[in-house]
Amino acid sequence: MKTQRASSQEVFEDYILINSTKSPYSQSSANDAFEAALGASNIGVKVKFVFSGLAKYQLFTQQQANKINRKNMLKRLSSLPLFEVEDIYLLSSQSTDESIDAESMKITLIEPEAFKSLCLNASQVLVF
Amino acid sequence: MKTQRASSQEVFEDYILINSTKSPYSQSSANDAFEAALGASNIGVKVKFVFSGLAKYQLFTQQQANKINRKNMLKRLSSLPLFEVEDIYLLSSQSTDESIDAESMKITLIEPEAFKSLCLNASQVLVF
Amino acid sequence: MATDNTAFTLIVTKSPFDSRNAESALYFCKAAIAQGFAIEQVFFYQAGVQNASLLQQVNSDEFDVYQAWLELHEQQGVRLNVCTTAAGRRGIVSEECALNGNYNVNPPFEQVGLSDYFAALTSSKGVQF
Amino acid sequence: MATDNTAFTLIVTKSPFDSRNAESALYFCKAAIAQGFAIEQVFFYQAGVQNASLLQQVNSDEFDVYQAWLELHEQQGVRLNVCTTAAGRRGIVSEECALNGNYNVNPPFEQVGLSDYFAALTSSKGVQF
Amino acid sequence: MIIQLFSSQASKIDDYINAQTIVVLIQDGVYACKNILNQYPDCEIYALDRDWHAAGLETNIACQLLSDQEWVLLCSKHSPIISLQD
Amino acid sequence: MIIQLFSSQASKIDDYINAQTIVVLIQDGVYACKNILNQYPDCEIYALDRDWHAAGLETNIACQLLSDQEWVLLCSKHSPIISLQD
Repeated sequence: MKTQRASSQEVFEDYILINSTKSPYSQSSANDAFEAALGASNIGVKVKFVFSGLAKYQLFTQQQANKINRKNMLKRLSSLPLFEVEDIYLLSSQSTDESIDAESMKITLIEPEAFKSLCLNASQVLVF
Repeated sequence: MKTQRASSQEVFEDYILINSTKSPYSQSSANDAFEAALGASNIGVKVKFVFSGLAKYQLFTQQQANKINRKNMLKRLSSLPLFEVEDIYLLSSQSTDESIDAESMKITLIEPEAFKSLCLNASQVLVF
Repeated sequence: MATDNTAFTLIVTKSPFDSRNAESALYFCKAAIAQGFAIEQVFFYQAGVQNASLLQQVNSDEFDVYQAWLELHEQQGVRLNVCTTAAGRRGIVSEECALNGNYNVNPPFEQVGLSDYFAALTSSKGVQF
Repeated sequence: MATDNTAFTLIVTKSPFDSRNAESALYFCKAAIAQGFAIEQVFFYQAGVQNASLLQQVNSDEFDVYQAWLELHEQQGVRLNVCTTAAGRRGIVSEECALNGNYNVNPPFEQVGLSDYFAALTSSKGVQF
Repeated sequence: MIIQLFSSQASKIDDYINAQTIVVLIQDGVYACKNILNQYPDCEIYALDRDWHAAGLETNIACQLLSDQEWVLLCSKHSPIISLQD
Repeated sequence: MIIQLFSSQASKIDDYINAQTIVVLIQDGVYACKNILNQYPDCEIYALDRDWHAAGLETNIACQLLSDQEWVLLCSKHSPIISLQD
């Protein structure tokens, strides 16, 4: 049984799921999730990156981080594909938001059930 | 108008309200609220102490803090009257709990509206 | 300009990086002073004591909270008080309290007791951060 | 006793006192080792880097998290790795990285990069605290 | 009385708010704005201009924005000030 | 898959839980027990013995308590392990 489960998992690519759940600036979590993704990708680990909960606010196009002496989080995030983090998802919720430009960020909207599968099939899940 | 408000407040005793809102052990907040009450009372400031939200769990009589290498929070709290913190309240919620022995701790159950008045009439409110 | 003589006492309970509370408190202080209000003291409690660590190393292009507290003190004389008990537990230690030569708190941050904070509240208005 | 050769890598993301995560992680380590599982490393990230501060002063009747980490290392050889970037920002600095003589991290806590943690995950199971 | 809400959870204010309460949204509090306006349409609700714009929220909303100086002035006029955080 | 819940907010697990998920309640997670049992009656739910007793909760509840060793053993057998915190 155990072997079977292991071998059936081999058809999936091995990946780490990094789940960002906090808003862009009130804590360091958004930044820490971002840096974790770079750190993993840096040594060749496949990363899937999912925004959920308050993390959707990291993607708001109108954010003006300079008002609070920070670097724009969305700009930092948009460098993820340069570091070979290319599977980027936003957990879709009831409230679709016009303030997010998912297309230009190449972010895939993901349904709740698909997100659960993504978690289940990850070799590791980190939540920040 | 301003003078009138000030003088009408004088009929109330001047007090600081310390509102404990966290569970006994998962963070230092329960302890920090307790120590703040002692610190204020120590210099003769009148303190009213209110448990709300998860802080009700600080009052559970069956807690076994030794299981996690801590000192029993309820025992520490029961020393409040010795430090002249005598007005101790528990914000009553829908779920009345048999795990709390309000009587032996001399804790007054307070209704939501009365709690709001207690906040409004405090000279300072600290939330931990 | 201030139309009354309100003075404020601030209590900061969160650490930098793990919150923006120190920054909000700094904005409050500057705007208060600009309008003629006094800041009686800033008191650091709970994880807020981390603000006092001189070991914080910030990138040159990032906002330096520690430096901003120092400037607030130097330019406006605002007292920066750290709760000794809360600080010691969290590894925030002045030269006087150092056990092995190492320390991470220098003046103008001063280690005081909670009573110092509550004494300040009797003559000023408290704002929690 | 362990029926397989699972090894665990722990990541601790909260500071002592402001959470009990370090303590939960320590219980996990002890129970794992008692059953023959290996702990590949404990990695301290975010506010978890505060665990590495040698300046923490705990009352003699309180649980000493710092001491417990040292014992885990001495008795079981568990590696204690601190994310350098997360640490520097928060004033957690080893002698090598000290700018002004003061520091608060000693061995066995070692400052490493995030890559060190992710490399460990390729051969062990991650548990976040 | 002023409630300073630092959290995105609007429900945090329920235990404290009364008809005369002024609410000031700070940091993540700005994300609670819509919910609070819906639930407490009669309350005086402000958000810090700085935090509102940092978040990149719409400006066509029935919540007045405060400069730092306006915020301090408001705090000087009302008492007590209650800060609610996560 | 295992969810380790460190928070008293039961709703934190909603985004992650599926029919095969095992839930382990840690620290403040023990306070979420009743709500989770009500909402997910078919899930396998455990609480850390140590944290449960520290909290002083009733023991006559449909949630199995784990010793530290049982907890580790459970973690060795299931993957991935997701920790949800405040």
